[in-house]
Amino acid sequence: MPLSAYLIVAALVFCISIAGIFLNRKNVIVLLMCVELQLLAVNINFVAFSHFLGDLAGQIFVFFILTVAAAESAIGLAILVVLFRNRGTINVEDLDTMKG
Amino acid sequence: MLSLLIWLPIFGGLYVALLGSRVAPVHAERDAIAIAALTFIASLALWAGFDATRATMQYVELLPWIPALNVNYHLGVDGIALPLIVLTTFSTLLVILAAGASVHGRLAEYLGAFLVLAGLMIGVFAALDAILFYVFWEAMLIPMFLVIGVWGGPRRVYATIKFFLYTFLGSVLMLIALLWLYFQSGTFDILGMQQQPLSLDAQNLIFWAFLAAFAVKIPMWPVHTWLPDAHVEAPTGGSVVLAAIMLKMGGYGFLRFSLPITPDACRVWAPLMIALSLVAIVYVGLVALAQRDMKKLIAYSSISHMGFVTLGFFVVFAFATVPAAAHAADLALAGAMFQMISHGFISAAMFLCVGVLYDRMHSREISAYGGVINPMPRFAAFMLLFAMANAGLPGTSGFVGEFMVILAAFQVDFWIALLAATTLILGAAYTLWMYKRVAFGEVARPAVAALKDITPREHLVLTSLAAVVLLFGIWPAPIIDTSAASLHELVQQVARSKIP
Amino acid sequence: MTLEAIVFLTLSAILLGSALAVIVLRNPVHAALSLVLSFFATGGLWLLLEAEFLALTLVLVYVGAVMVLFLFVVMMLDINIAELRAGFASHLPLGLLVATGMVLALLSMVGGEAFGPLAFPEPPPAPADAANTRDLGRLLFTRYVYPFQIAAVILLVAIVAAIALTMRPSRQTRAVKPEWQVTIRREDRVRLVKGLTEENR
Amino acid sequence: MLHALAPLLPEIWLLTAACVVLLAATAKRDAASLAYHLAIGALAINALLVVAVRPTASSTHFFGQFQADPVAALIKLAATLMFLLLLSHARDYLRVRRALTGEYFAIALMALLGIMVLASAASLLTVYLGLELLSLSLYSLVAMHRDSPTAPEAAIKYFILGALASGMLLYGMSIIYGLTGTLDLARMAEVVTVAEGPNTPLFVFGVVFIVVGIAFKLGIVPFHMWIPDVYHGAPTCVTMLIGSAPKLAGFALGYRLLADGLPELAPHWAGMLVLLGTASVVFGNTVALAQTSLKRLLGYSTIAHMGFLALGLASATQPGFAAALHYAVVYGVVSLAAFGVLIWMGSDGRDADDLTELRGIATRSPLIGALLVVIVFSLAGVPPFVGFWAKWFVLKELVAAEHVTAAVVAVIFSVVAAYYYLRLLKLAFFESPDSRTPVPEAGRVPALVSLNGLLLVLMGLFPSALLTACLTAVRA
Repeated sequence: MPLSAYLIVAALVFCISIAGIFLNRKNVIVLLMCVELQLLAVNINFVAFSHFLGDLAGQIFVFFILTVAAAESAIGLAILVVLFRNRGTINVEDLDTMKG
Repeated sequence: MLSLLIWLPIFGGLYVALLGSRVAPVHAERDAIAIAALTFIASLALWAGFDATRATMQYVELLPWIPALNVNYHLGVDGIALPLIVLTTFSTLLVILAAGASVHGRLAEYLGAFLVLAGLMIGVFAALDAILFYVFWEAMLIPMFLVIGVWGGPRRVYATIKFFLYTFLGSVLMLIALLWLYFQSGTFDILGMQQQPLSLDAQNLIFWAFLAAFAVKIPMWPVHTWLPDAHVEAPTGGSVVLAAIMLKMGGYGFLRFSLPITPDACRVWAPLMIALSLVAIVYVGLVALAQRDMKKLIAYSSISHMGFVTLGFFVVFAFATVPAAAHAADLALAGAMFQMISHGFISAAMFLCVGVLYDRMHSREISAYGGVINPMPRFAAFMLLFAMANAGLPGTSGFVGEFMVILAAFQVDFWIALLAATTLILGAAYTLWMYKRVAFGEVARPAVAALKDITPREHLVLTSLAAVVLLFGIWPAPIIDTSAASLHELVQQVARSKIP
Repeated sequence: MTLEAIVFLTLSAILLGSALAVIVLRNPVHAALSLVLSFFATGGLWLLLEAEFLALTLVLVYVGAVMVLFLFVVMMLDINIAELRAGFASHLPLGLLVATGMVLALLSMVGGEAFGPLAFPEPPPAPADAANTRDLGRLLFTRYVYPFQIAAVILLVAIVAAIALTMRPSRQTRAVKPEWQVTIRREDRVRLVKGLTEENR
Repeated sequence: MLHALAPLLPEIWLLTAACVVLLAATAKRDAASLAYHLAIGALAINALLVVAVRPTASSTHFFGQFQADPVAALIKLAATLMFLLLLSHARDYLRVRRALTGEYFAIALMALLGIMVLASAASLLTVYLGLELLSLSLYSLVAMHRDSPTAPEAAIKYFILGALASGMLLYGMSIIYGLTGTLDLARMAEVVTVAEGPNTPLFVFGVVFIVVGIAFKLGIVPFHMWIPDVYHGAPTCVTMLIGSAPKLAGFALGYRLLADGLPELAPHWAGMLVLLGTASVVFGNTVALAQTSLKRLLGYSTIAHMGFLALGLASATQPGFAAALHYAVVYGVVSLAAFGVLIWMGSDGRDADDLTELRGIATRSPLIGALLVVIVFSLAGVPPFVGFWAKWFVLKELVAAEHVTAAVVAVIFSVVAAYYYLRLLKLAFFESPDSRTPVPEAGRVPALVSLNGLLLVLMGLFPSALLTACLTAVRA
């Protein structure tokens, strides 16, 4: 398959994740999953480029993104737990609301 | 020498403000008077050592400030700046002397603010580096903002914020113009900027950016509306400094920046400027007639008088290129310059007079008074003198400047001169009418009857002002001679086109 | 159609379908499971791209650890699903609009000739003795040892933060803490309630 | 081997110190206090180390992953000094609120490490890792005050939007990587030699995502949504942290990616930054007018200030980058003082946040009054205080880069900004206080804030040192 096929799949996943963030503004846990999807799209890009460029640096980058993503979700979920304990819900007000 | 003049009052003021709150107000006052007097004496020494025959900058100090960006600590005075500096130190001394009676609470901070203000204003007049100039120009707003806001009248917050924002808006545009000029001329040196050739389009843009700063400051109609508010709400000292010095900065800016840097644009816009000046002189004079508040009346009268200054600046452009009329150009600029200094004394005196009354009666309404001459004969005599000077009576300094400008204007256009001359009538009308209502007539109220005449210190302040008003009215030569060479040089410079 | 193309299309379809499911499913548990599925599909795609090590890491480590953590948290927290979905419908038009716009923009960019077979020809298949894992490992511990260390620090921060945030130290004794007592404020103990009186009724 | 490690000495030291602080946090008695003192000591030594190994020219180490150059050294030094002040404030703030833990200091040191890694990043990989190290530490610091009613929500918002921004940035990075075939910033600059070519739209496409990522992290319009909520919700000592040193990281992010990696594409990214920067100045200053919460007000003012920083980057010249760097440093110092006053006013355990709490504060404490004058006029950019020089330098470079319109818009909205800044002074000076109790002026926080204020005055009167340092650093 040509490179562009992989890039198109990645771009679609990326768009789905952005749409998900727009759609699930109150649902933090799904937001976290959308972020994971977003990183997945980026990873597909990097792996595809790496393969077609014949350069392993892209795969190395993906390795680090995976590591960071794991750390990120650990912290995100920890914050979520704190929020839940604090308020009894994980429902946050819309992220783009401007209070004054 | 110039550095001393700038930093002595600034550090002295900070000292008074910081340490003054721990000691008795009397001590703070004593220290402040000492510092102001020293500054005044230093400025007199500066004048004594000044060579008035040369048009070049004197007492030049040049130290690198931000060498990497070509900004220097560059000071110097010529015949234009020097009289204004002496005016500044003189008015500051008077304000500090007069403060004790009128300010209740935080006297030390009040005196400190005025000393700092004085240093910054001297800095404005002495700076030869555009950025240094801008720093002093803006920094000056800070103490004035606090003076009006803390010690002012009931609507002080509105007035002081309006004052700050108006002048700030004007000056930021000037900053952009200065930066742009820097990239044309490669220097922040004001004298260097004056040599830079510029196309007419560029000159027009720069002219308007400068105008935004200076027209607000001086102030010209229609951007004058901050001034009556600021004057009315400011404490007496604030009004005095505003009228006597801050307004002159606008005029100084025209002389130092607008005229020499953008002469061609000035020529293009001179008719408009003359028109605006005439509106200020006539229309604002009429507005003054309708005022019931003494301070407001004097504020509008200030705007009207400053109209003469701008008229004098721009009337030049009608004939500066004709060699035969060069003498008239000299005359117009000298008249405007003299008017600035003279108005500094007279308006200061008028505001101090109102202050004297306000301290006793806590009212500025003209109608609240009447028959003041009976309990306060000496005060009334002083006020009469200043009122006449404000009206431009021959023999007082108020007459000289206006007369010179009108004389120069006659050589341009009869009608301009005639309109300008109406101010002699209008000025007499509003000032003397106010004086009549305040001083003469029956003693309408018991409060007026109970007024006490001026204290020795007030006496001293008013006497010294009366002395200079009369002195320069009869013998204006010291001021005119001091600035003649520099102004003549300026006329020469303005006459040359800078379009490459 | 080659076998590779069929595999690619199938995996891509699964990936996109499950990704869509993540954002539209009502139940977070189902969404998380869909996410797991999309990770599996991506792993497959990466195998096609000869990135064996990453494919395995994604499935074994990522799905095995991170997604389990996700599920754990989802199930631990007692989440009111209806409440969370409240804004979904109202955000749908805007979400769709943004998504369509982005899809068009992105596809016009990455789908073009610049990334086509001419600019990026298919590299020759790796030789049979190629070892993706060994090559990566070698790079990781030589050229990329500095990033590797930083990644370790990031993981350390994550551990410390997660523990510090969620661990509630059990109080061993019931003793009163004097320093808490002295810092107590009036607002902590007394709440002024405006009662109903004749004046404000 | 040791020789090769020398340029990394500050990083190695800081990491070691952070681990020691972490261990100290588990001590039986007085763990937090021990951790605090260790952290302060570590920072002081770190500052010395940064100075000791400061390079005069640029050099790369670790296979092109790490670069030592004067810009990085300047950022590291400034950030370290800011952290010294930050942690001192944080200790008092947290102790009063019974939220003092040793972990706070360990994670704060890791955040600083993140800034340092980012400052020295020489490849996309290290840019990303440094950024994440900083961001993850910040997210957890915001949430650290668990009992606060607002902090966890602020943390989650910060987290989601931050992660989204990272995703955007990464997508842009992946495109640029695909086009250039390298992660190395210097190599990338070599590969992208012409601004115009068949791949230009694709490069611009990648750059858009990168600029979006940078804009998110800086918090400029239209990617500013997190700023007000996070500033408001986070504990004041953490808001103070977010509002100061990380702005240096924001600059580093932009500088490394755009100036180091993609200098040839400057016409494209500079155009975007001019637009976003101007919009930020306009939006931030306008919305700040309507705020009643001090922290939100400072949040919106940050948006405007970061707009100025972006405008500095947008000049795309060496002096322009110097102006942006200078702005970041100055803004950090000013906002430290501003939040320092908030912490001071909240030293009785209440969070001072409503604007009305400033009412008449100058009579209750003349020192706070004087400091407010310095801070407010610094923020407003009125000389002779240091904020003026920061704005001046940026404007100067904007005019030099012929973005005169942007400069005019920026100064006009600085006047709008002056209005709400002056309102603070109006409350403090011209109104009478609600309570007559004097605010305590003795103690560590007042001393630190006063020192900070003095620094603002001195930096304003003698701006040359910092300006020259920024200029020479960028030119090296």
